[in-house]
Amino acid sequence: MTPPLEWYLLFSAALFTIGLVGVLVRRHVLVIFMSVELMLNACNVALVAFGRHLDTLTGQNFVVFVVTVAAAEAAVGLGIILSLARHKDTVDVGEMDILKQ
Amino acid sequence: MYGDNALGIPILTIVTLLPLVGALLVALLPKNAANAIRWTAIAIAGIDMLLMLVVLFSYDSAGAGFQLVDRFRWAQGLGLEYYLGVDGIAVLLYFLTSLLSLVAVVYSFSFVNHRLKEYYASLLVLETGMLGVFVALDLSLFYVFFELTLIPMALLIGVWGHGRKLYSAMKFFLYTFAGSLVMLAAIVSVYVQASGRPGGATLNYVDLIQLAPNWSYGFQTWMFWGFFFAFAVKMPLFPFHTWLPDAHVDAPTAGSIILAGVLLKMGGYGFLRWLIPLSPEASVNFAVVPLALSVVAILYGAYITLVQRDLKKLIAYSSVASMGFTVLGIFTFTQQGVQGAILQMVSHGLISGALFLGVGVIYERLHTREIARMGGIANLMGVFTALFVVLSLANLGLPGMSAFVAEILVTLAAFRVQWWLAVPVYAYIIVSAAYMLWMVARVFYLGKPQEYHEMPPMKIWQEAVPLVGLALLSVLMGVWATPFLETMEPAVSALLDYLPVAPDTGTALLP
Amino acid sequence: MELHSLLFLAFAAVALVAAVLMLLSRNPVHSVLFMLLTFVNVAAMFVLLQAEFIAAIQILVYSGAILVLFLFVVMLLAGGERPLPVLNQPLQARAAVIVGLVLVSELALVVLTSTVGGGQRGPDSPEHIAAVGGNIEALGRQLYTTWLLPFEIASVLLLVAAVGAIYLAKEDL
Amino acid sequence: MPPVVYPSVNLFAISSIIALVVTVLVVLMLAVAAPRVRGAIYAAITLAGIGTALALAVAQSGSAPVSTFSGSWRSDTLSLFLTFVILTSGILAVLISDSWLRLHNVGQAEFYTVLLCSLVGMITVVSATDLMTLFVGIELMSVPTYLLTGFAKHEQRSNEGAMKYFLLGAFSSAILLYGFTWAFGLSGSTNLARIGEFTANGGGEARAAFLLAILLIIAGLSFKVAAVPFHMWTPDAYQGAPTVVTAYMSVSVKAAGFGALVRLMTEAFPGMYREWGIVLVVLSVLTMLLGNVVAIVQDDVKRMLAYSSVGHTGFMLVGLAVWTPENRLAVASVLFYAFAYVFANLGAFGVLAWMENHGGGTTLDHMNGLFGRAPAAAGALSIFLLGLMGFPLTVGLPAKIFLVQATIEADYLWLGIVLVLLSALAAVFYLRVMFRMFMYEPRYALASPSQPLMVIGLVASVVGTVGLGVFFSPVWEYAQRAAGA
Amino acid sequence: MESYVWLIPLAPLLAFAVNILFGKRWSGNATALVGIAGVLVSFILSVLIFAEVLGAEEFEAWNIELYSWIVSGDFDVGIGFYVDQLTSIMLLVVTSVSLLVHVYSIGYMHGDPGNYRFFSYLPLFTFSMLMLVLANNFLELYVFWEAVGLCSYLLIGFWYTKRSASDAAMKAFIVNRVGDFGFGLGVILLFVTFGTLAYVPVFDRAGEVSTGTLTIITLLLFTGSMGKSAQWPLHTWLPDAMEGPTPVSALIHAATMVTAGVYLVARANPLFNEAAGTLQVIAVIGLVTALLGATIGLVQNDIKRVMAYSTISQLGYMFFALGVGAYVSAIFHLFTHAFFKALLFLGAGSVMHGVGGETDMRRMGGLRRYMPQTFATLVIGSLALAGFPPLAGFWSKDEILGFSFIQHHYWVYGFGTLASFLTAFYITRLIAMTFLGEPRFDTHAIHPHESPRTMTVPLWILAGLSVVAGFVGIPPEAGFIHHFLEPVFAAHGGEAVGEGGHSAGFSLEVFSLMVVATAVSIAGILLGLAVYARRVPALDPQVWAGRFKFLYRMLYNKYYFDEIYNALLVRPSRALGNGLWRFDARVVDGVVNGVADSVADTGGTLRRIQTGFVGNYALSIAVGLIALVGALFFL
Repeated sequence: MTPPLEWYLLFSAALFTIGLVGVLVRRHVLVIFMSVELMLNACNVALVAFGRHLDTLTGQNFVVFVVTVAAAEAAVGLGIILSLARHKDTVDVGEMDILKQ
Repeated sequence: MYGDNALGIPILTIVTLLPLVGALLVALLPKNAANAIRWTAIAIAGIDMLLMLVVLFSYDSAGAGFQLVDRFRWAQGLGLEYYLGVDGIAVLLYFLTSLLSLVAVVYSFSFVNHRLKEYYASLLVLETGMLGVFVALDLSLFYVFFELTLIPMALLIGVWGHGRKLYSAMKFFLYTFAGSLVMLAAIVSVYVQASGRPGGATLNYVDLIQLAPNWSYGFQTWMFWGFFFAFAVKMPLFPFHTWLPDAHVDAPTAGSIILAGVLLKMGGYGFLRWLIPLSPEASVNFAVVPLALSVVAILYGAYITLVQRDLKKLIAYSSVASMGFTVLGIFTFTQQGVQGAILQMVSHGLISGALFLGVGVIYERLHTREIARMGGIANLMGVFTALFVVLSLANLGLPGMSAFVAEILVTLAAFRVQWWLAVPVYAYIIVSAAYMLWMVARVFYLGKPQEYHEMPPMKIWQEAVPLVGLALLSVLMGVWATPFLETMEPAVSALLDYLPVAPDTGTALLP
Repeated sequence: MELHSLLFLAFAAVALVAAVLMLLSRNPVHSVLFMLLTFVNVAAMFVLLQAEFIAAIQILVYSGAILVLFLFVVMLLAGGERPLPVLNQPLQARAAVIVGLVLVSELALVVLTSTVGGGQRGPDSPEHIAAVGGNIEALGRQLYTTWLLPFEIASVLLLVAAVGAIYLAKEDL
Repeated sequence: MPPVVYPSVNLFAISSIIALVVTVLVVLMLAVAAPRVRGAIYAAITLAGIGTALALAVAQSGSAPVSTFSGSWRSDTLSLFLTFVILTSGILAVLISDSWLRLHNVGQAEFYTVLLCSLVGMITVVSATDLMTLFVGIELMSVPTYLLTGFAKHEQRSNEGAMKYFLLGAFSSAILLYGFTWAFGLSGSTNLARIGEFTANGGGEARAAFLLAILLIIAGLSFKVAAVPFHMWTPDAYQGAPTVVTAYMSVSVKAAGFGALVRLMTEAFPGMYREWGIVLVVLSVLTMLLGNVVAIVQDDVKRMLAYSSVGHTGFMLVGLAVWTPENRLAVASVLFYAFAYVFANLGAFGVLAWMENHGGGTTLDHMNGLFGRAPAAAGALSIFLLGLMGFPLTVGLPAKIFLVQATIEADYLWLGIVLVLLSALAAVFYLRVMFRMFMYEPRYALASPSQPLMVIGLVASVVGTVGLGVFFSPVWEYAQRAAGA
Repeated sequence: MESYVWLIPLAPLLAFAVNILFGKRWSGNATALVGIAGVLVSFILSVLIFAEVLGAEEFEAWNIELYSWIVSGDFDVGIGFYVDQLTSIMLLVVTSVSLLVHVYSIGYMHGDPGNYRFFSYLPLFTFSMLMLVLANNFLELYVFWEAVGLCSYLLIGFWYTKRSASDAAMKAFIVNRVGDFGFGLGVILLFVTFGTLAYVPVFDRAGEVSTGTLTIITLLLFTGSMGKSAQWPLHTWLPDAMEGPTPVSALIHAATMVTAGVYLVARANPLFNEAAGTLQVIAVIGLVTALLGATIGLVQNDIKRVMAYSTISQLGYMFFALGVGAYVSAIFHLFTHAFFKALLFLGAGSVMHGVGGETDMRRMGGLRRYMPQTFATLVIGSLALAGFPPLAGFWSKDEILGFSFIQHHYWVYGFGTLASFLTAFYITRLIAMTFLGEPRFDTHAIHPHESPRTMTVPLWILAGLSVVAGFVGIPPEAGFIHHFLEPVFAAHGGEAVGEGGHSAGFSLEVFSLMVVATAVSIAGILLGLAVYARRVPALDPQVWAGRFKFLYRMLYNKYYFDEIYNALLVRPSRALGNGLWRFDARVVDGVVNGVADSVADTGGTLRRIQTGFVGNYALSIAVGLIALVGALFFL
């Protein structure tokens, strides 16, 4: 049959971890956000794989909402980036440091 | 609603809450109506004092149990009550509170000119808090009143104080607040523990003392320590006393009067009213700790007092020693010890309150509290000197004044518990004589004030009358202590009967 | 069957490598492109899992909309032309790698040691889906019946995202 | 092809969010139809909307719990209690926001739209009994708060706060989602009760995996409620956001976040409470410690309150951490705390907003001598701070008492004592502000624009703080019922 | 009379109240007259009581309860009066001397601005002293024990602006407190032992208690006596107390208050009788003190200090009399001593009054010419002190020595006799240096004059009393006073007069002892006259001082007791206080502040985690995540 559920889950875990590390090591605001998308994608893979394994479409339904949420977040994120760009033309989160301590 | 209140009016509620109403009244007056504010405050405190006399006269000193009870449930379903009542332990302190508050309010009349409204409002709120502490018979209510005193006192120190007033105010607040929050945890434990009884949850004294003896020893242990810190800080018992000198030195005169006169007594009262009844077995077994600490406090306080150079600090540290007697007396669990302790509280309230007022008299004229910069006041203010010396003598435990009766009773009680406990304690009379007389000599007799300020005579109503009155009360208690002791006798007996101790030898269970 | 597994491995490998490259590439445009590669491979994986609709929206929404939006913003912002900021906190980088390694091993450990397939088997067997009319049909039915409420709420989410994003991005008001 | 079977739908159960969504539409249409509208018309509409929603929630409170939309939504006392909390914070937020919006010419329609949508999200969060609905609800709660944080779009700190909040929020959402994924995958269902059946015996052979799901969920939600070490966004976002927004989100997001935590932990994972309980104990101690300790060294009151809100999260976590199936007080104490916190914290930030509107600032220096300049404001702020401190006669005291009571019920007395001691520590920074107001000399004068709604809001908060401090027992009984449901 | 006893203390108390409240505004001698009136009432009543006690066939002691003072559990103490023979004698002594001192003070204090205070404190003292002797329980006794101490404090420090007076007052009070420390504990132990503090039941049951307990009780009580009666080692305050006005020294520090210790032991004789060990201690201490006082008195130059050491020494006599069980003799000596020592002090006051306040005998001399009356009375007093027959001192002192000898306390007798010799010598020295020889002061600046009548009349009265007071004790051990006091001491099985296997009255043994005593006294006087009046070169005091330099230094510096106490007690106490204070600030408060600071420091450190960099924030989340997930393996 198809590859076992565990394979998918391991793949999902790896993808999730890569995304997570991406958030930690990158300073470009968009790359960070893409890393988050990567994490969401990892979830999607797991959701679909679980659903497939358990013969339920609930996982796929969940993915639909995840994608919707991702779209909404993207819109909001870009809105915030643009409004920030008015003050500081940068995509470097390292330069966003007037708020600290 | 008003249980066995003989008067038919909620007199305790009125007396307790009147100052709070007064505070609101004062707050409503226009800011620049200085005299109106002052007179309103005096009127409120005075009326309260008069009503207090009604309380005193309608109190049956031979009667046992709580009198003049006001009681209703204020939190439906939770078992919390609004429950006021006085017994022999409380009534004298209750009276003392209103007396000293009146003294403080009257004293402030011409000496406080800055932010009057807030000042008098604070004083009056403080009075309500203190009064409430002594009559609240529900732990929840007690806690509310207990905490209510913190803010006005901190304000009094912080706004109208001197020196490092903010530090002192903060220290006072936090130190006592931390102690009472631990007590809060203990109160909640009581509540949880008591909620299992058939009648539903309760926090009122009368019900709790039915329950407490059956509590496990472990729980009583927790009760003991939970309450202990709050009251030990308030007392203040060594080694939790360091907020006291700071607070005193930096507080305005009226604040010091209240602080020394009443606030400290809330700790001793708390021991008697709550800590011991709620942990009868544990109190007896752990009594050795407060006993030891109090002996240390007495000598330690006395020796430190010996070398103080600041007049206020001197009296403040001497309070540490004096209050040590209270703790010592209480934890002997003998009739003499407990009665002596209560008497010591009242007596110390009168004496130290008056002494701090006396310091205020000096400070208003010399603008210093340093003993080295005083001197020769006897030449300028004879009557004041006489009064102050009398009070100093009272403070050092001269027979014929109130403190002596208290101290001899406590020492006797300590002796009965363990003779070697009494020996170092009694040595206090030597050291206390040394520091008080040293102070009297330096401040009043020898030398001249460094910068010769004008020394206007005492203001009659603000300074002289309170001093005379407090000194006379102290003398009265000193030469005829029986009525005072009889008033507290039923309550103290009831408390001791309640405890698992031998009537004569108290905590003699000690090794 | 063997083919399935082989394909899975291939897709997975490419996706992961692309993801890592996305992280490593200095140029944000390159990052976006590597991201695209990952997404496409994940989409292919969805097809393997017989989730055709999901594969489709993976391509359409993620690759078609979101990533294009990113590209647009990358181009729009002047900062995009500057050399990409480099993480100048070696400690942070090292910690990130360690965290990543620890996390992935923890997750792997859970996956490998725990029984993960023991859930309730649902009604949507392949036969059932086929009976309803295929993946999209079945999904749509559920989405508009069982998941009606979250679906409506998601619409509010999109609305507020749109309103808010417009407000923030708008030059002035 | 089988016919489509529609689920039974009880619209009354979701009537509160319907009212809010309708209000959103009215606001948006008004904005389109009459772009020049000024004054408090939007505030009035919004208040009417939230008021209607609140009335509808009250109307439901008498009836038995209703589960609807295929079990993805439940209207019971727990959800209704939190709905009250959330809507109350919404009303107060509108009241205190009005003058800021008008003074700074912020888009009112957009602001209220976003605010209302976030309320919808929060109510969804506390009512959802299904992971999918819950996830969407959490996003609908979060996305508007990102937006609100950045709503002062001409202020860099607002943008920056929003950016950080957004990035980290999305990051933690992904973690949360991963947890949901596992919870779903292991049980085959997204329904909380169904998951609960799977974990009733401790998860069986999938125990480790279930634990993974639980821990991921805790991590994700800890971010929302700002628990250490997931709290890092809080000070920055709270400080960067417009003060009125901080006021709003500091209380409502927390309430909703705890609602989600309570639902998930007690309905989906009740059988594993020993495991998540101990985790929450650790988190709560860390949170209480860090929040209260770092708050001490802040010089900006807003930031200080942000850290203090971290501390309060710690306190509330204590309540949940000591949950056992028998301990009815645990959840009730959290609920009560959330309600208590609304008045005190929102009020405190409200006074800061009031001061900003008057040309003041939020640093400690700005507090100097406030009592002399504006006694009412200073008095109100004092009451709020005392409430946060847990002083008698304010709502903070019973709130803390119930938490401690819960710890004692669960034989976790030491945790209660830690809580109590850290409350004493917290008094340090609250007191410092009060001391500044009462004991220092003022630095500058305040302008005095008229802020009628703000005043109403603050007065309402004062009344709530003090009133609930004395007559807390009905609320507490309701909270206990909610916890028992 | 029983129902009028309360008037005795009340009258001076009223005088005190009137004077302290209104005296300041009065001019002239009004306050003095009020004081005298008060004391006179007491005196008359005392005489009446004495007469009644004397006249009764079988006098039963009056035990009058006034009111209940402290009632706490079984601790029930009242204020009341106890009147028996001992009391009535003490009343007589106190009121008579007090009355005379009051009269004397009119002249002596004339013109002093603090006049009204003086005439307030003096009645207050009289009141306290009367209450002390009238007390019917130990706590009441203790109270007025301290009250007389207070009056002593006030009067020593009467000229409070003088540093030395102020210090002396403080010293008196504090040293007395040391004694009271023991006394108080003794009272407490008494109560714990007997369950009551009233005299009657305590004395009745004294025999039922173990000797050990009684020894401790009596030792503690005796500590109080040591303080009040200036016995070694608590004697240092009395010489300093001479800073007070001289009438005060006469009344308080010679005649009445300092004898309270003797009174205490005599009063509690049923207890002391059961504690032989204590009696020995008392005897030793008394003897040491007698010698100590007498030796130091030899070399002092201040006229009042000489008398002060003389008082210490004479008190020592009384104590060793008590120690050997001669209670009556002790009281007899107390009785006679009161008169002649008061006389000596008042005489000294008169001298000082005459020479403008000078007290240093080296700047006197030849005053005999200027103040003959003072000289005459002082000589009578001195002879009485020196034990010159047949003056009062002779009878009482001789009786003590004789009793010691007959009771085979030979060492007591020996040292007592030595002290007696020294006494005769130093008092002669005092007279010689003051009145004889040539004036050593500046006769141009100072014009000595005789004192006014108000002062000389009391002197003469006292001189008369000094002559006749001894006759109440004749014949030895069988005189009037012995029979009078017998019930007090015999009732409780003490070594009563006439018992103990020797005959009372003028036996041969007694008579020979008298001869020896007279010889010793005369020898002392003659030696004194030789050295200081005749100035026999071989006996030149300076030469002898040079020869026994060390001894002289020791005596001159009063055996360095003040210095030793300073080094061993006073300074260490202050050092301890300072140390504890530092400890309080650094450690006790330091912990409090340290906790606060460390919390703030921790906060300062932790806030730095908040870098503002999103990556760090995310890392925090990630670390939290892996920690949580890692935790699952341990759950």
